[in-house]
Amino acid sequence: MRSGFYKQTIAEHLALTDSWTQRAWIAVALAALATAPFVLDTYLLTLVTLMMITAVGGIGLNILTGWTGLISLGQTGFMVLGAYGYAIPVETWGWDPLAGFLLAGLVPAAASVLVGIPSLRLTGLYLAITTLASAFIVVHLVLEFPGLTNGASGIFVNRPTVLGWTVFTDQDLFRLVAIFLVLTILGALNLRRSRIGRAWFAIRDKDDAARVMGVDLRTYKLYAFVASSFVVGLSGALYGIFLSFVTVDGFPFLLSIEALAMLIVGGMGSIAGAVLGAVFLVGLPEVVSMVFSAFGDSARALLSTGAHEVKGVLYGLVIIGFLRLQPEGLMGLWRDAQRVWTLWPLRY
Amino acid sequence: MKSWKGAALLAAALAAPAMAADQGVTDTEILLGEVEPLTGPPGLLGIAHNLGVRLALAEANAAGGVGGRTLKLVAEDDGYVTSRTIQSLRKLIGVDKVFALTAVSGSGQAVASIPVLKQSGIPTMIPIGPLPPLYEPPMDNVFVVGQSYTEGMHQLALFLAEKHPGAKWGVITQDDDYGAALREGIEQAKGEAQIEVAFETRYARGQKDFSSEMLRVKDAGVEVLIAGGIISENIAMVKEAEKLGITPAIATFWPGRVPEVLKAIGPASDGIYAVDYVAPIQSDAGQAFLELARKHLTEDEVARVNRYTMTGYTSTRLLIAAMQTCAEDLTWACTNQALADGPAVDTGVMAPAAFAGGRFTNSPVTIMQADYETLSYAPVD
Amino acid sequence: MIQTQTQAAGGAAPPLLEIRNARIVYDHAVEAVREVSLSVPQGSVVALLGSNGAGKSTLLKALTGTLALEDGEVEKGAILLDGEDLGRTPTDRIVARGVSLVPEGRRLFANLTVEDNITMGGHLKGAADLARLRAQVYDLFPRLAERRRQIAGYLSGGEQQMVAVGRALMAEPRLLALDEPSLGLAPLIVDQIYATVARLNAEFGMTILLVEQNAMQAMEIADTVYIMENGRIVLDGPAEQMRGNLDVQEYYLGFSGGGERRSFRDVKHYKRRKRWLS
Amino acid sequence: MNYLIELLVSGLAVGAVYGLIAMSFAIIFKATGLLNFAQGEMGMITAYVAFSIASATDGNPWLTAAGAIVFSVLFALAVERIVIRPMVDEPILARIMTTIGLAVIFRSGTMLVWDALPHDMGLAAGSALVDLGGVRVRGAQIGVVVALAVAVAAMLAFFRYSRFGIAMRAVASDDATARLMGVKTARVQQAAWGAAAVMSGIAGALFAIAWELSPSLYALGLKSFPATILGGLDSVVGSAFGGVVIGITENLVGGYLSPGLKEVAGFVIIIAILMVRPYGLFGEKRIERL
Repeated sequence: MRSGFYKQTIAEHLALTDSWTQRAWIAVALAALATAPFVLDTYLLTLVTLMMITAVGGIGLNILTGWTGLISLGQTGFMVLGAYGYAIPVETWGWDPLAGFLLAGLVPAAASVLVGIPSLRLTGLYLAITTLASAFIVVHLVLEFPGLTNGASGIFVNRPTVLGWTVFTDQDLFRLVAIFLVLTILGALNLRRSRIGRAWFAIRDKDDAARVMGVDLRTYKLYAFVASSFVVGLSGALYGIFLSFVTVDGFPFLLSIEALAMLIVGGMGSIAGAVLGAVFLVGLPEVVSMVFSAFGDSARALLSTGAHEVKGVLYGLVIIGFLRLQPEGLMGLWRDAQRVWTLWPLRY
Repeated sequence: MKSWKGAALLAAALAAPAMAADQGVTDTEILLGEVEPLTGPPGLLGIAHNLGVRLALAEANAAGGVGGRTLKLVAEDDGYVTSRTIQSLRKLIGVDKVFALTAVSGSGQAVASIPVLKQSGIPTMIPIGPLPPLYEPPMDNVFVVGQSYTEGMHQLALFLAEKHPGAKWGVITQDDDYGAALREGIEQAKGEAQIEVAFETRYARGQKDFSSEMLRVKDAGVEVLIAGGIISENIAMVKEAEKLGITPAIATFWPGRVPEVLKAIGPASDGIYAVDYVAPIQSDAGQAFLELARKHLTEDEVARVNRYTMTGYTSTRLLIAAMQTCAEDLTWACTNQALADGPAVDTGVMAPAAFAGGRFTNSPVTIMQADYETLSYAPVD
Repeated sequence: MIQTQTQAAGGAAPPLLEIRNARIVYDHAVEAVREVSLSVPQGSVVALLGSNGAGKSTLLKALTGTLALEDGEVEKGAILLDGEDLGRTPTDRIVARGVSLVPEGRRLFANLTVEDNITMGGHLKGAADLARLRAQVYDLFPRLAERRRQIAGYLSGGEQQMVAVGRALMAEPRLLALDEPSLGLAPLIVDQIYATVARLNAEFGMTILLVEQNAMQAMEIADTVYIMENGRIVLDGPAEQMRGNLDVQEYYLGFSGGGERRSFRDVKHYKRRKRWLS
Repeated sequence: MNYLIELLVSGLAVGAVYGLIAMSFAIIFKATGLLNFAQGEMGMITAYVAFSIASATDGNPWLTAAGAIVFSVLFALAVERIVIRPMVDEPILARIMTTIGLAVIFRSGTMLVWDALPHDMGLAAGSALVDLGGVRVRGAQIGVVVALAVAVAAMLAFFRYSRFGIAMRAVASDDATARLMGVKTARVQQAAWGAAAVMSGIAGALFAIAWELSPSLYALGLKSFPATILGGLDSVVGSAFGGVVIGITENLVGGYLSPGLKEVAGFVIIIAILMVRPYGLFGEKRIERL
């Protein structure tokens, strides 16, 4: 009887998917993405769009935190760079949106080299600290150069025309974001099974051992940081398009924390976990609102006397609850469920 | 402003299918919606505003509602986060299917919402953060109640220039669109009066310590200080001035014109100037307003009434008046038209407000001065 | 010095430390020690020998109550101090009851001074005792007195081992357990350390539990020797007798005269003892 | 000249606030290896409790101080016991995220219990103006500088002479071995949380008196963080120094250079410091020789 789900050959490791069931799930997910624009109302469509944008950012952070074991608190900063990296060339200079998307990745990637070179030689929390600092400095720089960034007034962003396809309706935007999400997932999966990806895992699990195996820690950490920032930058650009307006106010520092919370809730180190985490955290305020309005007028009356803060408390409790009770996150829950399903009524 | 073209196009393309004009209206009810920061420090503004809207609705419902239908409100909290504003808007329009919007959060949030508002065509009141992009060029369905920060600052600056001729000015503003609007107002005033700015600076939003700024104010010998903060920042600046022993004429702006600020500053708040387009609570009109509030709100809620309650109340009264005009044909088109053309509504707490064919009430402002004794503001003569 | 309470005469007294049929597992799954029994009588020197990974350190962790930190657990059997099961007694209580460990690799507080390191050893002692005990440790290791203000991390290996032993003595242990005290030290230093240990036993009657890979040295001062392999005790007996044992000679003491070290299992005269009889 | 002195004095006062909170970060980090991202929030809550006590006692400064300190310790011990300690075996990221979760709860909770309005603390002695040879300061500003000095002296003495202080350093260096010496690491961690709560609570309350009390007070935690890095994450006394340096730098930058740069000055400093001295000015470089 099999006791767990192990990969036994290199070929299995290199394969993009594990099994037919997994392929079936992917097919279902793709089908769902394709039909969603026809089925969902604008509100749900927007909600799912936002979840997908957040998931792109989450996958980006997952490359750094989940795979390489480095903590970043600079998500906000790189998203801002990505958003402006897109908005300035496309809206101010009139460049093609494709070039904008490329810059939205390249600008944060370049910035991550600047931040990464001095800070990646240090272990532990130091990257968290320098990225935290860089997030604040980026916001400051945006405000300091109004000639380029329009300062605090921000830049309006139109929905783009990509390769002749004009993204116009909410349905179009949904499709655009879905394409980016699928591309990001594919890209990330491919990175994971490459030499670089294996080196990242080695660094995360035992950096001394990785060093002995010939992995140059600083270089590979830098690769992870650059790759992560590129993807996070893309999510920033998508977020800017979603908001139709790019300002530093649109990217509060809280996003950095939410991004980490997302990985934890979803399950560290797994792409599906990052996606699930995004779905969960973006959906949470909506669900709480629904619960509140289910209580009808009495709850609505409470709104004016500050009970809205209950939501904030709830949000914190969910994060702590997951950390305490389900450290593997939603993916862990899913795997447990799977195991029970396969093995029941046996325990092992 | 080239980006506007696209947005306009978008609106044109989508206006047609969005004409399910009487959504939110049943035989017995009319559902209204708003997005507000109800949590976090900005909740000070959002909650007070929400009370004003509910006051107007309660008053209208007590008088029989609109065409016999009861008015109900769905308030969404965005916590002052722009993405959630947009999210909430789509929910209100798409899921709750409200008939009209009574507010779209703060100024930055409202500006970012323009494409969504234009796309849907829903009648929308903007009683908070009246920035010019919201009414220039005017949109069919977006109605801005109040006065722009720029014009308010312009009037305040002209007043101070006349009152303190030849004085040295200091200007401290926030590094965002609000601060930019204030700076523009001063620029405008400079063209009409003699203003000499001896010290000017911007601070980062959320800054708490203003000691170096105020030292520079002192060093520059500033006699007229524009404290362009919102709430905490103004408190910090005035207390710092008190500490340094300088007594310039200090002018603040309406977002922070709440009695709590005076209380938090202490006696040094006596005599600071403020500008606003709604009446102080202690005025006769203000007291009458409180009386009305006591009738429809709980005691707890009355304690949270401030100037935002008045603006929220006035703008909702305008909306209700328009809806009453259209009671027989409660559609967006009719309501938008009625709002634009309707007669002025006089709530007592603001100058009679009307859009007169436009999309902006352009309400006149009053200069007032704080009295610490009574924790109140009174118009200057 | 370092006062050792003597048991009341009569012989019926239980050994100071007794391990009975202990089975220790990590993570509820990995068995590190199985069915080990061992006895350390009052005033004796007991050596526990075995190669890397035999389970010796695990046993010491169980003795000092630090097993739980690594998700380990004494699943079966008991560890008895003065005939009393230690069970889940927290480490500080065990220290208070007279067990001190000199951990493997010394584990000094590298950023603290020598004196602070030594003071830490007497953490559970009163202020008056502390001064007296420190004086006694410096008496035993005059070198440390000279270096008391130095940062421990910068001492030589031998000096660090002295600090580690001195630190353990500060708790006035009845049972001093040393985990690989000779590891990575020059032979001359090892001799000194062993001389000190022998002296502690001879002069002060301190009971010693010596865990070593370096069998030769340990057997010289030990009264009783246990040999552990793969989590089991495979051989035990009085030291003189063990020194004469051909297997031990061949395997540990290097008398076999050729080839690489072999596992004890492969040794010709290997005898499996039925430990449950003891 | 007077301008410079005044800049330095106000820089010192605000720097002392940063310093006290930075010391709180450092002492918890030292004893438990954990960065408590809810430290600023805990200081804010203590300030609010002090406000409530002051309102109830007509601004009696002694009762307020005593009550706030007792509260801060009990609160910290409860948080440590209920939320932090059960996570002791989890990876460091999970533990840090727990404190972030706590911070979110505390922020909302503060507004739930009190309100979103700014308040005056109502302690006359604290907001009274004192003339120090031409430079006017508020009582609470003197108070916070004195508090920092006392805290530094107490910490120096504690770590050098107190056996418990030495034990705390030992736990920081190698907690498993410290346990072998009979140290109860749980108690050391409690002590660290308690001390941190008192220091950040004093900072929060005095800041609230001299400046203002509002639910955005928690941001002081974020502002103090660079100070901890500057001084060295594990250096409690160094963090105090870091706080003063950052407070004064901010004021000098604001006073002579661009005021806009003032708010990020601290973060620019930490990036610079990390490049040159990754362990901070006073942090203990790990000794890796055996």
